Amino acid sequence: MAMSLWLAVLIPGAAAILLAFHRQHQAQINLWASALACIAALLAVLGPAHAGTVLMLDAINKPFLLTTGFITLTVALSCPYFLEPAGKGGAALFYPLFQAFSCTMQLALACSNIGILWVALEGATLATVLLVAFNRTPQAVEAAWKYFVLCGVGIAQALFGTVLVAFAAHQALDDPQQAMNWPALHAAASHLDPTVMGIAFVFCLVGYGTKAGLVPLHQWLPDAYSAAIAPLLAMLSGTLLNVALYALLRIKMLTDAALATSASHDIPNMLLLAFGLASTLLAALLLLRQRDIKRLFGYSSIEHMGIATFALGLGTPLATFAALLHLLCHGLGKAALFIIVGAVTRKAGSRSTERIRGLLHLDPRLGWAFMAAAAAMAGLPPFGLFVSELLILTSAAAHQPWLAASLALCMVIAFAALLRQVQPMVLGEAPAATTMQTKETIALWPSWLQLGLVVILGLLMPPPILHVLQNAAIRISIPLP
Amino acid sequence: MLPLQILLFALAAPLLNGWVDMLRARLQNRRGPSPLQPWRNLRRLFAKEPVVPHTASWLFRMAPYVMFAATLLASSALPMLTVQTPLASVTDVLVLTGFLTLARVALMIGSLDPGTAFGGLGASRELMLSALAEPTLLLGLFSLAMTAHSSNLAVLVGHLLDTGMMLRPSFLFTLLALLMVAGVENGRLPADNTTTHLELTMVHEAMVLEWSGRHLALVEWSGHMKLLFYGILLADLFAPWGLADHASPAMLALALLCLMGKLAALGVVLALTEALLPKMRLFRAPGMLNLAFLLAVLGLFSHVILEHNP
Amino acid sequence: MLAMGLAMAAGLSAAGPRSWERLALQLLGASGLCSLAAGLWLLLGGPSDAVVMTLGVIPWHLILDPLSAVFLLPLGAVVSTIALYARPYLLHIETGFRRPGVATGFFVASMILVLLAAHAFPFMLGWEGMALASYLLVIQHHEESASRQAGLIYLLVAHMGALVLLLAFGLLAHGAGGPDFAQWRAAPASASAMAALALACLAFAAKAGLVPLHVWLPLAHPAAPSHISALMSAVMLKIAIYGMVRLCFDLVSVQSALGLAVTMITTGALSMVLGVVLALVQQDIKRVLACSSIENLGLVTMALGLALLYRTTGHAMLAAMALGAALLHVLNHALLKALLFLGAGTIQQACDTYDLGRMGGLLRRMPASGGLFLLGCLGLAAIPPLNGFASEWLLFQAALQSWQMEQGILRSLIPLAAACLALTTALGTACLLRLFASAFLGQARSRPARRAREAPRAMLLAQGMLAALCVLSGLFPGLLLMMLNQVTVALLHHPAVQTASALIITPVTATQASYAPLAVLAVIMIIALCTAALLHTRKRAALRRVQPWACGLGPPTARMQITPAALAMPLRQVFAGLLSIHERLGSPQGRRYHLEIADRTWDLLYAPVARFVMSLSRHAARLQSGRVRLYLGFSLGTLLVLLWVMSW
Amino acid sequence: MTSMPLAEQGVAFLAGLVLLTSFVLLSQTRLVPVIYACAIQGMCVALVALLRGIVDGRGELLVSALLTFALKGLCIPWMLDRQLDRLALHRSAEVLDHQGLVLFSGAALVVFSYWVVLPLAQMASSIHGSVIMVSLAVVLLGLLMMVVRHQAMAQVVGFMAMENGLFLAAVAATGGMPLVVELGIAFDVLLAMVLFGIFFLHIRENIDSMDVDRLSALTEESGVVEKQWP
Repeated sequence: MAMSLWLAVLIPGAAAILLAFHRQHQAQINLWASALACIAALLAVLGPAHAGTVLMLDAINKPFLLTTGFITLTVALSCPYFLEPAGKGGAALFYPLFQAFSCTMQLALACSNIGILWVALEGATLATVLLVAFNRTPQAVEAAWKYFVLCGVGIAQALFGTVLVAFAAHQALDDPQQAMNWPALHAAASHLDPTVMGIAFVFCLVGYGTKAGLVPLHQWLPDAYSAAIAPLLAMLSGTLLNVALYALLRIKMLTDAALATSASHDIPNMLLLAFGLASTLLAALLLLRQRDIKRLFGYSSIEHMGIATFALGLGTPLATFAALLHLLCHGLGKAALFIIVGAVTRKAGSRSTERIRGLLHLDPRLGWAFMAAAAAMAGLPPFGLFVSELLILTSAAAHQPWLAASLALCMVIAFAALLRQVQPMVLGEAPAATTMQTKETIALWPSWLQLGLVVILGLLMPPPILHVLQNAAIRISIPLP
Repeated sequence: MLPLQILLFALAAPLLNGWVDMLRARLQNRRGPSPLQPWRNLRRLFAKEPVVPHTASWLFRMAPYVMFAATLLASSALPMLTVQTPLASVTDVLVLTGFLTLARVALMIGSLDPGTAFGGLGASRELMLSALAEPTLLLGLFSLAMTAHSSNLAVLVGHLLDTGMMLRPSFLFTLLALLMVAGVENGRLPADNTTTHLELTMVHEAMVLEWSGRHLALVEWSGHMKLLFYGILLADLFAPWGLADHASPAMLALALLCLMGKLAALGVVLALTEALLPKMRLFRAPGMLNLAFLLAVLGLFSHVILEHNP
Repeated sequence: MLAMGLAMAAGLSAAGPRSWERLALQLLGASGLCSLAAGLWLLLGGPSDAVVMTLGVIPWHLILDPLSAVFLLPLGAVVSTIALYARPYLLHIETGFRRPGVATGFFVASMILVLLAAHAFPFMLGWEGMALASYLLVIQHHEESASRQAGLIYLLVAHMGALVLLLAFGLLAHGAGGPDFAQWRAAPASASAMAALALACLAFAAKAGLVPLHVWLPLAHPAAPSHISALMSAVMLKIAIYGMVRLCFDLVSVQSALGLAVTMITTGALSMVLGVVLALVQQDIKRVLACSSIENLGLVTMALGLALLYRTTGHAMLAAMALGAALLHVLNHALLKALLFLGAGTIQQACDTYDLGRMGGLLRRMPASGGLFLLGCLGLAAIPPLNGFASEWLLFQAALQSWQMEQGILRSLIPLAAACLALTTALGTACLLRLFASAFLGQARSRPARRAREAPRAMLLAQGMLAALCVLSGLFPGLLLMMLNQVTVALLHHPAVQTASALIITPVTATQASYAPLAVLAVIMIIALCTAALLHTRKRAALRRVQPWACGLGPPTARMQITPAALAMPLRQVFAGLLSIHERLGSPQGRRYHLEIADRTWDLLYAPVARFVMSLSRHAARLQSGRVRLYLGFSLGTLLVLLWVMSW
Repeated sequence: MTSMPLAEQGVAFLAGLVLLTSFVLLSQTRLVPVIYACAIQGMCVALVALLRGIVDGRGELLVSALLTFALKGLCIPWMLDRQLDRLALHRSAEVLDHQGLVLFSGAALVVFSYWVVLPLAQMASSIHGSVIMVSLAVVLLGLLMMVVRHQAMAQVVGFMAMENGLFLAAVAATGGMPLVVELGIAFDVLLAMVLFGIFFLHIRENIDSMDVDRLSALTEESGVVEKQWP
C-alpha cells in the first residue's frame, strides 16, 4: 500500500519533468500520467491506514486524495480541447506545469511532515502563477501578479505558523526529529503549549485562509479566476481550495487538543464561524453584480468555502461530516462546472453573462449539462450539496440559531443571484449573432460522470465511503484524549 | 303542509307587490292600479308567445325556471304561518342565503347570455350591488343565529318567541342593516328604480330586457316572491308574535291575519321610502352598503360583547 | 409506497424516446389511481403500513397514516385525470422542452414523498424536489420572457421557504434530540418549539401562497401548461396545508399557540379578501383561477387558525369541527380547481388564447366543456347543492359555536373572521360568474373564438370524471366527513361532525343545524319540473328566434357587448385601495384605453427589499477595489486583529 | 548582556542588526541601497544560523546556513541588480508618502510583536525566545513595506525581508528544521525570485512603469448597470 501511495505522488512529478523536455504528443503522456496517478490513488485509498515517515494515509486525507486524483484525470481528458487555440508553445508550457501542480497537490495531501505540506502548497502556487498568466493579456498579467503576491504573503504567514507549531512540539516532545510529523503531533497534541498553539493557529488560519479564499483575504481569487483558462480553473477550484482547507483542518485538530483545557478553548471555532459567515455574506452580495461568467463562479466557490468553514467552526461530528461532504461534492461539481463553462464561453463566443443567451437552443447537450452543473452549485435536490447544506443548516440551527439564520439568509441571496444570472443564459432564444466558434464539441461525458458522482455522494452514498467519512468526522471533532 | 305553504306564498307575492305600487301611487296622489294588477300582468305574459334572441343558448331558456324554483325553495323553509316548517330541519339560515345567491346567479347568467349591451350593463351593476349586499345579509342572519346558538330558522324563531322581545341593541342594528339590504336586493328606490327604462339608472330592469312571454312571467314572479321573502323574513325575525306553534285551523287563521297585518305595515314603510328617497348615483350605493355592513358588524359585536349569556 | 415507485417510474420512462410518451402517461395514471386506492383503503379501515430503510445519508422513514391518506385522495384523483387529459393536450404543444413527462413524474413522486415522510430529511428532500420539478414545468415554454420571470420568482420563493423550514426543523430536532418525527411527538413542549413552529408556518405560508408571500402564484400558474397548473394549484398548495396540519396538530406540542392561531386567522382573512379582489380584476383566465386559489387557501388557513384557537382554549370538540371543515374544503377545492384549470386548458386549445377579452360565446360552440365549466364555477362559488357550499357551511357552523368561548376579545375576533368569510364568498361568486360569463356567454369577440371546436373526447372524459366527483362529494358530504372523522379522532380525539350519514350531516346537535344537500336538490328538481310541465301543457312550435334589442340600431355586434374589464369595473372602483391601478388613454388621440393592474404588495414589500440588497452589494464592491497594496493591507490588518483576539 | 556566553552575545547582536536593516529598508527611497540592505540582512540571518549550528553542534544547520548565505546574501541580490540594469531603474527614486507615519507604525508593530511573543519567550531557552520576537517583527515589517511601497521591485524586496524573518524564526525556534524542509524552502524562494524576474518584464511591457497602483484594471466598482428586479 505504501508503494501505491508513493506512486500516486511521484507519477505526476515524473511526468512533469518528462513533459518539460519532451515536445511530441504531450497530450497523450499527460492523459496516461493522470490515469496512472488516479489508479494509484484509488489503490492507496482502498488499502489500510499507513503512517510512514514521509508519507502517511489516514481517514481524513483518504477522500481528498481520491477526489484530487479523479479530478486531475477528468481535467486531463478535456485539456486538448482547450489548448487547441494555444498551439504548440502554449501546450509545451501548460502540460509540465499542470502535472507539477497535481504532484504538489498529492504531496500536500499525503505528506506526514507539516514542513513538506507547506513546501508543497508553495510549489502549487508557483506552478499555477504562470498558468494564470497563460494568455498574456494585460488583465491576465495583473491577475497573475496579484495572485502571486497575495498567495506568497499568505503562504509566508503560514510558514511562520508552521515554525511555531514545530517550536511547541519541540518543547513538548522528547526527540526533536519527530517534531514535524502529523502522527507524532496528533499523539502529543494535548501536551502542546496552549498560547503558542493559539498564535500558530492564527498564522495558519490567515495563511491557508488566503489560499482557501476566505473573505478578508479572498481578493486574488476572482481576478485569478477571470483570467485563467478552464482546465486550470477546474483544478484550482476542485483541488487547491480543498487542500488549503484540509491543511487548516489539520492545524485546527492540533489547536483544539492543545486548547482543550485552557480558558479560550472555543476561540478557534468562533474564528472559523466568523470567517465562514463573512465569506458567505460578501460572496453572496458580490454575486449579484457579476457580469463575467468565470468571475461569477469564482465568487460561488468563495461562498461554498465559507459554508464549509462555517460547518467546521460548529465542531459537532455531524457538522464536520457535513463539511467534509460539502467539500467533496463542491470539488467534484465545481470542476465539472468549469469544464462546461469553458466549453460554453467557446461556444457562445463571449465571457459576459449578458451576451450568452439561449444555450438550450444553441447546443442542447451543452445547455442541459450547464443547467445541471449550475443546479448542483445552487444546492438543488438531487445533488450532494443539497444534502450537505441540509445537514449543516439543521445542526447550525441547533447550536447557533442566530448565526444559522444569517447563514440561511446569505445562502438565499447567493441562490437568487446565481439563478438570476444563469437562467437567462440557459433559457430563451439564442440571438442570431452568436457565431459558431468551434466546430468540434467537447466530450461532455467526464463532466456528466462527475455530476453523477455528486448525486451518488448525496443521495445513495455507498457504505464504505460513509464509514470513512464518519470516522474522519469523529476524529476531527472530538480531540484525542 | 309544505305544498299548501308554497302555494299560499306564490299567490300572495304579486298581491304584496300590487299593494306597494298602489300605496306609492296614492302617495304621489294618483289613483294607481289595483293590487290585483300584477296577477293580471302574469296571466297576460303566460299567454303571450316567448321570443328568444338567436345569440342566446339553452342557458337563456333554462335560467328563469332555476330562478323561480330557487326562490320558491327559499320561501318553503321560512316559518310563514307555523314555527315548525317541514324543510327547517334540512335547511338553515345560511342555506337560505345560498338559494338567494343561486337565484341571482341564474338571473345574471340569463341576462349575460344573449350578449347584448343592456344585459352586460345590468349584470355588472347587479354584480357590485349583490356582492356588497350579500355579506350584510349573511352577517345579520349570523348575529341573530348567535343569539339562539343555532342557525336553524325554526329554533331561532322559537327562541325569540319564548325569550320575548326585550330591547337588544344588536337587534336594532341588524334590523336597520337588513332593511337597507332588502331595499337594494329588491331593486327598490335608493339603489335602483323598478319602473324606469333609462339606460343610465336601471339595474334589475336591464337584465330582464331580453326575456319575453312565459320566461318574463317567471322572472317577474320570482322578483315579487323575493320581495315577499324579505318581508316575511323581517316579520319573523323582528315581530314573531302570532305565529302558530301547532297546525290547528284556528291558530293558522290567526297567524294568517297577523301575517297580513305585518306585511301591510311593511308595504307602507316601503312605499314611504320609495316616495321620499331620490335615486342615488350608482357609486353612492357602495357607500350605503358599506354603512349597512358596518351596522351588521356592529350588531354582531354588540351581541358578542354586551349580551353574552353562555 | 407503490404509488411513489410508479410515479418515479413514470418520470424515468418519460425521459425515454418519443414513443415511450404514451407509456409514461399510463404509468402516471396508474400511480394516481394507486395513491387514491391507498388513501381510500386506509381511511376505510385498513392498517397504516410503514417502510424504514436507510440509503446513504438520508434515512427513508415512510409511514401512511390517516392524515397523509386524506391528502393522498385529491392527489390521486387529480393525477389520474391529468394522465388522461395530458395525451391530447400535449400533442398541440410544440414549443419548450420536448419531454415534460420527466418533470411531471418527478413532481408527483416528490409530492407523495412529502406526504409519506416520517423523518425530517426525506420530508425536506421531497419538499425541495417538488419545488425544482415544478420549476422545470413552469418554464416549459421558456421562449416567452414572462414564463422565465415567473419561474425565477417561483423557485426563489420556494427555496427561501425551504431554507426557513430547514431552520425550523433544526430547532425542533435540537429540542427533541433527533430528526425523526416519532421523537418529535414524544418531545416535551419547549420555548424553542414555539419559535420553530412559527418559522415552519411562515415557510408553509410561503408555499401555500398566503398574502405577503403570494406574488409567485399569479405568475407561476399561467406560465405552466394547464394540466400542470391544475396539478400545482389543486395538490401542491395543499401539501403546504398538510405540513401546517402535521406540525401544528400532530408533531409539536406547545403550551399556548394563541399567538400563532390569531396570526393564522388574520393572515387567512387578509389573503381571502386580497385574493378574491385580485381574482376579480385579472384579464388572464388562469390568473383569475390562481388568485382564487389564494383566496381558498386563505379560507383553509383561517379554518386551521380557528381549530388551533379552539384547541388552545380547551374546546377540542369545536376544534375537531373546524379542522374537519378545513380538510373538507381542501378536498372540494382540489377537485373544483382541477376541473376549472382543465377547462381553461380546453378553452386555450379551442381558441389559443388565455385572454378573457378575446373569448366569448363559446357555450354554443363547445356545449359540453361549457357545461362542465359552469358546474365547476357554481361549485367553487359555494352554491348550495354543490360541494363548495358544504365546507363553507361547516366552517360557518364552527364560527357560530364561538359563543362557548370565555375571553371577550377572542369571542369578537371570530365573528370578524366570519364577516370576512361572508364578504369573500359574495365576491367569489361575483368573480367566478364574471369568469364564466365573459368566456362562454354572449357573442365571440375574436375570430379564433368564433371558430372554436369542441375539445377532444379524452379531455372531456377527464373533466367529466372530475365533475362527477365534485357532484358526488357535493350531494353526499357525509361520506367524506365519515373519513375525515378518522383524522380528527386521531389528532384531536373528537369526531369532526357528530352524525355524518350519507344523506344528512349535523355538526353539533340536531336542533342546532343540519344540512341535507340531496333533499335540497330533490325539492328544486320537483319544483322546476312541475312548473315546466305546467307551462308546456299547450303544444308550442319551436321557439321563434329574433334579433336581440339594441335600441333599434340593427343587429348588436360583438363590440357592443360588455367586456370583462367593464364587468368588474364597479367592484374595481370599490376596492381600488387594495390594488395599484394605472388607467390611461393611449395614442392615437386617446382612442386606445390601457389598463394595467399591479399587485400593491409588489412595491410595498418586494421592491424595497431588492433595492436594499443591491445597495448592500454596491458597498461590498468597494472592498474589491483592484489595488494590490490595499489587499496586502487587508491581510496585515486581519493578522493583527486575530493576534490581538488570540491574546485575550 | 554581560552574563551571557560569547555566542549568545553574537546572536543577540546579529538579531539587532537584522531588525536595524528592516528599518533601513522601510526608509530608503532609492532602489540600489534597498537591495544592498536586503543582502546584508540575508547575510546576518545566515550568520545567526552558523552561530547556532556551531553552538549546538548540528551539522545540517551549518549546511543550511551556508546555503542561505550563498542564496540570500549573494545570488538573489545579484539577480535583482541585473534586473535593475535591464529595466534601467538605477536612478529611479520613489517618493515615500507620509514617511514619518510609516516609521512610527513600524515601531508600533515591533512593540506589538514583543507583546504577542512575550509568553513564548519565557519558555524558550535563553536568548532564542527574544530572537523569535525579532523574527516576528521582521516579518511584520516586511509585510508593512510591501503595503507601503509603490515600486514592484521594492515589494519583492519586502517579500525577501519576510523570508529572512521566517528563516530567522525557524533557526531560533527549533534550532533549524529538518534538512529536506530547509532545502524545499530555499528552492521555493529561488523559484519565486526567478518568477518575479519574469514578471518584471511582463509588467514593464504591459504598463511600461513599475508602479504597482497602475495595475488596478480588475475591479468590481466599475458601475454595473443596475439590473432591475423582474
